[in-house]
Amino acid sequence: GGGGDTASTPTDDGSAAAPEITACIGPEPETLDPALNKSVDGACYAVHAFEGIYKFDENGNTILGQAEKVDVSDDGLTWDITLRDDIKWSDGEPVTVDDFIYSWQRAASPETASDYANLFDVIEGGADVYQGKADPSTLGVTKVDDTHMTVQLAAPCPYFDKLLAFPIYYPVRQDVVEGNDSWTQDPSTFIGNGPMMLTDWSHKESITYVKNPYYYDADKVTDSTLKFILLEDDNAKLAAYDNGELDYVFQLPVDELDALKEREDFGTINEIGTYYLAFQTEKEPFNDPRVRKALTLAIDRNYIVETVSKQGEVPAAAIVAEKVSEGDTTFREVGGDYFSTDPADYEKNVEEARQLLAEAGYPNGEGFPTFEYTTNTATLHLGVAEALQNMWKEALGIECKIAQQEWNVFLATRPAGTFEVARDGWIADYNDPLTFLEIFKSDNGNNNCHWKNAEFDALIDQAKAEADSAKRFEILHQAEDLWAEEMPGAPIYYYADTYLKKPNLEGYWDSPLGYKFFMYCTKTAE
Amino acid sequence: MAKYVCKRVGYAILTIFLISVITFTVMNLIPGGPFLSEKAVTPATQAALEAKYGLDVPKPQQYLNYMNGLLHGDFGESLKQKGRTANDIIFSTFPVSARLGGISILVALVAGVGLGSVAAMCRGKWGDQLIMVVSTLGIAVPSFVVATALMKIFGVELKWLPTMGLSTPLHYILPVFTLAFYPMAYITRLMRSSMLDALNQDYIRTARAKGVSKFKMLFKHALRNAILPIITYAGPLLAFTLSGSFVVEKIFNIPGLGREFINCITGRDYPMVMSTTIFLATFLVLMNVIVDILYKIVDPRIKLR
Amino acid sequence: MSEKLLEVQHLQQYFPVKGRLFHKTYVQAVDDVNFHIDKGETFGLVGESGCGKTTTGRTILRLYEPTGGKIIYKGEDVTHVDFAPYRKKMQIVFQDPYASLDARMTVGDIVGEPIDIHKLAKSKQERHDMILSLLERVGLNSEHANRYPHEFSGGQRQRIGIARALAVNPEFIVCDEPISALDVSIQAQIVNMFEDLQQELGLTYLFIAHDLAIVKHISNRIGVMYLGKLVELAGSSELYKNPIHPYTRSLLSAIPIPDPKASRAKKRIVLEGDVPSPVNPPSGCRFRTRCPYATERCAAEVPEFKDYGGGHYAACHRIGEI
Amino acid sequence: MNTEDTLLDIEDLHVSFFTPAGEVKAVTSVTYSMKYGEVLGIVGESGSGKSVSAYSLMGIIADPGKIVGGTISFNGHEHMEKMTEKEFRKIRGSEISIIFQDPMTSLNPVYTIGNQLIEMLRLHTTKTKKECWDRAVELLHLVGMNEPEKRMKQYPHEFSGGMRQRVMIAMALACEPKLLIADEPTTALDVTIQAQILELMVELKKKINMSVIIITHDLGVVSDVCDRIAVMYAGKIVEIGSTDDIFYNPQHCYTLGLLKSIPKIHEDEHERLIPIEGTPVDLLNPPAGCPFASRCDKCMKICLREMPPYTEISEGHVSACWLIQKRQMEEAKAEGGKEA
Amino acid sequence: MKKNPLSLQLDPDDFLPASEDEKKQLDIMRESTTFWKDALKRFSKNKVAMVAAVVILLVIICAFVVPNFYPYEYDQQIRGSENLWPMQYSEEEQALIDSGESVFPHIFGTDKLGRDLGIRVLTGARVSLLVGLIASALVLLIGSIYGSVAGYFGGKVDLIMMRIVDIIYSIPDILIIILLQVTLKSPLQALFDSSPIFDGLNRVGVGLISIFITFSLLYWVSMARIVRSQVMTLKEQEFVTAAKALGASNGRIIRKHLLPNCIGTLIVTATLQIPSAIFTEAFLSFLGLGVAAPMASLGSLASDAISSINSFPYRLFIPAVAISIIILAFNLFGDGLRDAFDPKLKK
Ligand SMILES: Nc1ncnc2c1ncn2[C@@H]1O[C@H](COP(=O)(O)OP(=O)(O)OP(=O)(O)O)[C@@H](O)[C@H]1O
Ligand SMILES: Nc1ncnc2c1ncn2[C@@H]1O[C@H](COP(=O)(O)OP(=O)(O)OP(=O)(O)O)[C@@H](O)[C@H]1O
Ligand SMILES: [Mg+2]
Ligand SMILES: [Mg+2]
Repeated sequence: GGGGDTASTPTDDGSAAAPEITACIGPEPETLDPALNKSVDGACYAVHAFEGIYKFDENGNTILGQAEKVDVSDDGLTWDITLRDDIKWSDGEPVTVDDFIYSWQRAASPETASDYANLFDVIEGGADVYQGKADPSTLGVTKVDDTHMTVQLAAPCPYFDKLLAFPIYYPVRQDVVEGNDSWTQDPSTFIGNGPMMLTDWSHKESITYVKNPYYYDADKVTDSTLKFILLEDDNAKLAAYDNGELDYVFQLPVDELDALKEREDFGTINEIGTYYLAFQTEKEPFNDPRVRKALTLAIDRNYIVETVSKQGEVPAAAIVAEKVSEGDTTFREVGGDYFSTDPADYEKNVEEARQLLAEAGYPNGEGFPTFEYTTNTATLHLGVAEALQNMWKEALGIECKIAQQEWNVFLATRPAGTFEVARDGWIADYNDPLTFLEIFKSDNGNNNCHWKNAEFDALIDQAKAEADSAKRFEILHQAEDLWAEEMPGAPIYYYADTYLKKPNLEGYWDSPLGYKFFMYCTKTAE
Repeated sequence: MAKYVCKRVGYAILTIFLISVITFTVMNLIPGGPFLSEKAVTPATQAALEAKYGLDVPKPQQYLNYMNGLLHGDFGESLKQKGRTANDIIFSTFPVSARLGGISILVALVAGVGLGSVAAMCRGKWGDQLIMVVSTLGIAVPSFVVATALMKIFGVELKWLPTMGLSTPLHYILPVFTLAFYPMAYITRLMRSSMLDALNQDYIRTARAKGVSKFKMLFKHALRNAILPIITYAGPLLAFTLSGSFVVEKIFNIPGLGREFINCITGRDYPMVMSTTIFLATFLVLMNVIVDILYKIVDPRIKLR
Repeated sequence: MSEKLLEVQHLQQYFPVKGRLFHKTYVQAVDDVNFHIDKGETFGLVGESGCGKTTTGRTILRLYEPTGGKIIYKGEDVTHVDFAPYRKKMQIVFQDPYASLDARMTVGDIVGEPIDIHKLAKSKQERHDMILSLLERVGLNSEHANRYPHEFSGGQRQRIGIARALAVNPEFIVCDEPISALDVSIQAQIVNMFEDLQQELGLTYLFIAHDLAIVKHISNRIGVMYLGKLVELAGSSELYKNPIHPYTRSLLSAIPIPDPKASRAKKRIVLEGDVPSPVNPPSGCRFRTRCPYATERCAAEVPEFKDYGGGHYAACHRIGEI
Repeated sequence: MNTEDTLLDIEDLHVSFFTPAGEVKAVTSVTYSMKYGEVLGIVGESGSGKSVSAYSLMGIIADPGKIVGGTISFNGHEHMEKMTEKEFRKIRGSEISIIFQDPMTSLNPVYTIGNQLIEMLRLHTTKTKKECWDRAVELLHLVGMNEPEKRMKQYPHEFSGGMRQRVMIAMALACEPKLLIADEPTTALDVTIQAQILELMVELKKKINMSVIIITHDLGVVSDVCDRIAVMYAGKIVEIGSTDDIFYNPQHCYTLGLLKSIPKIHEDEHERLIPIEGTPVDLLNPPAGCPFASRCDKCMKICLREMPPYTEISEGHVSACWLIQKRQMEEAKAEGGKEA
Repeated sequence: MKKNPLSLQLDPDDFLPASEDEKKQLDIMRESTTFWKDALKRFSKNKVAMVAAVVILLVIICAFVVPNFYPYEYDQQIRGSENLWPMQYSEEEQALIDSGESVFPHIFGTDKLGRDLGIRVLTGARVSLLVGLIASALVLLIGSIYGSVAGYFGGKVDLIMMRIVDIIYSIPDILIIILLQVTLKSPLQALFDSSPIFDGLNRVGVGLISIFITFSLLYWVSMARIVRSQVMTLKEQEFVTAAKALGASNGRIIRKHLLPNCIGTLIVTATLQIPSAIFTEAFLSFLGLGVAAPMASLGSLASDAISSINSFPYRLFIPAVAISIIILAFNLFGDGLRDAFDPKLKK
């Protein structure tokens, strides 16, 4: 460009010069509506187009986003939020407190039917709202003035800032959203307050973003057009990347990883998530903790991680994932492992497992019924299943059959409890141990192990009400100890994911929740 | 003819009605549901969703509601792709699949008919044997292997061809080849055998006695008589191919109906399952009617009954 | 006169064909045909291709359900009764010996099929013996039983067809152009065989052919058909010497004579035009469109099929005038 | 032989089919010639090589078949047996035409009559489409088709057998060929239509003065249209001569048997037919001697061993039968005896 | 015309009448062969088909006999031997070899869990062959019976039967397969466990049986269509009328006359059905209906290997080649059979 370009808008100017960035972080999302989103890739699209009170920085920490200032009361129950005064929607309208309140009420309302509406139960009245017992207007959020609001929590929530950075807490625009289910479909109604804005959504092909010129930090935002290619097939992704059609590709074919790991453009994201096996604890013989423990101990996690899953996962010896933080350190660091995952100790674990099994009445696996290991049909899970099958047979002398189920059938099977042992996993909604432990509460819908323990339930409730952070963590550790004692599920590994990124793409980062940030990327000529 | 078409349409409507009933029943019998995900939904949300999409009424009522909408041209709203209607999805994806499928069928027909005729012409010679081996391979190698191998060779290794989307004519080459390979092979085999039959007929001898050239004999006199089995095969094939192939669309990232069809079933997107099934069934039945009429056009001896 | 074995009265066979919209039309393949066949005699049926000879034969055997008229066998009306028992008494020999034999069955099985169907043999051995004796009867030998039809010549195939028909010990056989597909040098063999069998077994034939020379040779009486109707019926030499229907006359004159001098001397009556469609036959006399003697009356009235003396029947308005 | 008015000369023609089962010697040592304007009848039973010998004149023998010996010259073309497909194509339809046995299947069912007639014209003439159309209509008229304009647009299945055969004839005559081969032109038709077609052919032959080969196994058909008749048996011509020679002075036992087996329609009293007993020979393993020997009631020892030589009985009447030899020998003996 | 001069060396004895016996000698028919013998003879002359037959025999031996003697098990995970290329040895194995012991080579390499691909391909071929043959046979059986009944009776019967075919054709098969997957397995297992009568079936495995049931329910329709159209033309033929005239029942006509005459079409369609059965099996296994892991079929080996095509192309290549060989052999064999069974091609 030359001096005469002054008349053109920043976007025009930018897109003309900067090369397009193409990335694939997943297939077609179900929706781009931040309130309805339930997938990690969907959240990625949301963090580019929207911004909450808080946002994530390069290190995965929450920093202030749309807010200028947030004050928390001493009892941790009242959050006082002041918005920035230079925040605008992508059509130039200012973002106000009303927008936030409307959006939260909308997201919490059962009418909207958001899967994550339960994240509002930390706010006073939130639980009643999403259960349809109270009107959304009763949600404990009050407007003070146009840039100022207070949030009343039901119980102290040390991780509320993290929730506020979660897509369901992002603001949407009442005038385009209300009464229009398809507002996300059209760039002219898909108005966000994030660093970028949508220019095109070609279903099953691509989602295209460009810089939002009204974003307060627009100067730093990339001038490149950001095109998310919606590829489904792992091989196709890799081919497109190697072909030069993609600059970034997330989730690589597992079986190619050995070769890909050697490459310079290879990267790993360690996520806050745990891959575990759910035992149907109501069924014989899995109602016996000794059996569950024996099966858990007989698993050679290092083998699975190194030869089957290969993405750089970490062998897991507890349910709460490795990266969950506890103050400045991590929850895992404090709590420690419940058994050793050192390859050298595997034999010892197996020995213990045999003993436990014998105690449970199945010496050398004799008399142990042939059981079914249920998994959904995917190469990775099948590989894990086959490895487990072999391990249990070799280590404990027990037979298991692998039952593969179609995805949706599998989804129905686990909560229904019509299985014996099933593959399971949990990715954190927010960076706190509660997200993992809560699912094992008796009445939790995600308690696929159908494990019922009053003591555990009580501990969780207690932790939820505890304002003091240190005490709260202690209670949570107690709960996890109890969990490990009973071992309703067998942790296998903490999730990790892999990607390839072209070396000339700079400024990319990701967070442990799996969010990927491209808005500050620059692409230099190769 | 008019009567014939009326009759066929009548049966078609009946068939489609039965298909819709059975599909609805089976769809509701199988486990899983549209709102299931790895994270369990709360009962309140579940109820809200069901109410929103009209799944809270008894099943027969749901069916009636759906059919009522259908009669008014409304295929319903997708449960999975938030904010999109089935009409929207079908009518935006079908043209993509149809274009790709149409080109593929054309390629398959032209190549298959040509190769099959040539093979019949030089029956027993090496040309024939080569064509037969290639066509058997076409039947033996599944499309996912063909697609992946092509993508690897021409996309990744040689970098000659793009591997995703359909934005330029160049983009069409790999998916078209993948889609056309199997039907081409099948048509080649069919064509060869029916061509052999046709070439044995007396009127071919007449044509030879007239002094007609080999080319004209094959492609004017024999072809039109030999093409009937191909038309029979091509009818349903056309319906299936135009409506998209899951494998090819997934591998080459083509936003077609084939993917929608499979995805809506695995996602239990009930209105979409019903809509795509009814759409495809209609298409299929229509194709069969067209095939029968084509028969008559190709072979004037055939009477439509 | 000897007893009547079979009689057909006003036999009618219409095949539905789809016409234009909502309008059913019929092929009037056989229309109002009357004749009877005496026990032990051979009744010849001649006529142009497509005039309904085969249909008549097959309708008598109830291979088509007659749409009208009566079939009386040995005095019993068998038009609508269960025909299964009569299949043992009435049989058929087909025109095309190859097409009528299942190419994938051995000759033994083909001849044995009626034995199996009607359970005529009590044991395997008996079945085998029966098959062999049948083959012998038609001039084939036991070695032929294991072969397949394609290994035989036309004449031999026709013999197989005859053996199959004889397997049930029938009284009456419809011979539907049994020699038309055969070579001239073989035709005489088969005709002789039919005659021999008739003498040995006392069979009655309905002998269909379009070759008048052969029909005259084998038949006692002959019926001439034209477009679904019987136009003339008489004793065979009477018919040859004294044809009274114009169609019969032209038919007789058209027979090529294997004698150059005679054929040079002969005057052919060459008919104009082609046989009209049986879907909408001409009004009145069906032959009038090709008849050199047709008058207005022929178009208006259907000529009656009546006796002109000595069992010589004909249907023409102008008999006596021409 | 006078070459000037000789249209066709076939010398020692051999045609074989090389089938998986072995070599089928369909035509062995066929020799005959034809003059311009002559009508030759070829009779003989089914499978005796009548069609194959005629097809070889046009180079349209079906696939495993080949001319394995002999020469053919026709209308100034020498060595037709060595012609390429391309050269043949020019002759087919224009100089030699053929009418096939089965009119039901010989017309292409999916094209109109007009289309097929015009194709023939366009292949061998330089006429425009319009001219071709007119000529085709004229041809249909010539073969006695009513409403030829309308017929042009109809399909073969809408025609009766006789009409189709007339179309075939029209097509064959389209380019006024020198030689018309009629391969059993009336076998599939019934007598009254057969009479029409034969009448038509004789008439047309006179009109455009062409030579005709009529192939049939019906002696009745040849008796009134042919000038000369060749009798074939098992791939060989066993007797050839003028029509009167064949009918009134037959020499070969097969010819005799054929004539005898036909029912005499004039005779009143019922006489038993006299068939030729036995079955035709298998051309895969033809016998060494006379092929008819096994069916011949006058069979002699030599007949089983050796093929009889061709003997000329009178001008143009040639036959191959050991009986002739025997008779001549006996005559010679008698004469010799007399002399002695 | 040439004429032979009368040779004077003729022996008068030659002109004596020949005896009947002498004549008879000429009259011998070709050696007596039965239809089957004849077909066999023709088949054995067809070189391509014979090669195909030998290949099929070899494949069957490889799939059913060789695994019993193979030094590895299909589910044997050899630690340390993961991801070996064909004929490659792991370090441990190399050490063993160096120390003088013999180690059976991994002819086709190993997979990611260290299982020998050679034995997996062999057992996979067994599954695929079983599925391909039995499923095709079932499809053949059901399709031909259904199609011939519809085609033979025609009219209303045909109309209704063909509408049913249309319906089966149009209803998404995945729906039905999922339904079968969830409903079939446990009742079948319970049934098989209930009585020793089902021992044989139990050995085949619930998975395979449910595959066969699926095929019997869903995949016979195109076969039915083909047979129907064939029967519709056949039933007009004279020999069918002949059988009717003899008093043959409809069932007999279908069984004895119509179906045997479709044999060429049936063979060809059935051989074409084999590849689709093999791939459908892989697809069904993917939906959870089929042989249970760690057992594999060629189809599932191939489709699993797709994800590692860059690193381990041989894993895709080997089963794909195996499938191609099997299918090629069966098709060429089928073509040969069709030709051999067709009496019209005799000449
Ligand atoms: N099943 C049928 N359906 C409809 N029309 C038929 C049927 N069978 C015969 N016809 C028609 O009935 C008429 C008489 O046919 P039929 O076969 O009886 O004649 P035909 O005298 O035996 O002739 P040919 O000498 O050719 O055997 C013909 O026009 C024929 O087309
Ligand atoms: N395509 C072929 N393949 C093998 N043999 C053949 C072929 N065509 C003809 N023949 C054989 O050649 C011989 C002569 O056949 P041709 O057709 O000339 O007989 P024809 O005298 O015309 O008999 P018809 O009166 O039946 O027409 C027969 O024995 C036949 O079997
Ligand atoms: Mg008839
Ligand atoms: Mg012939």
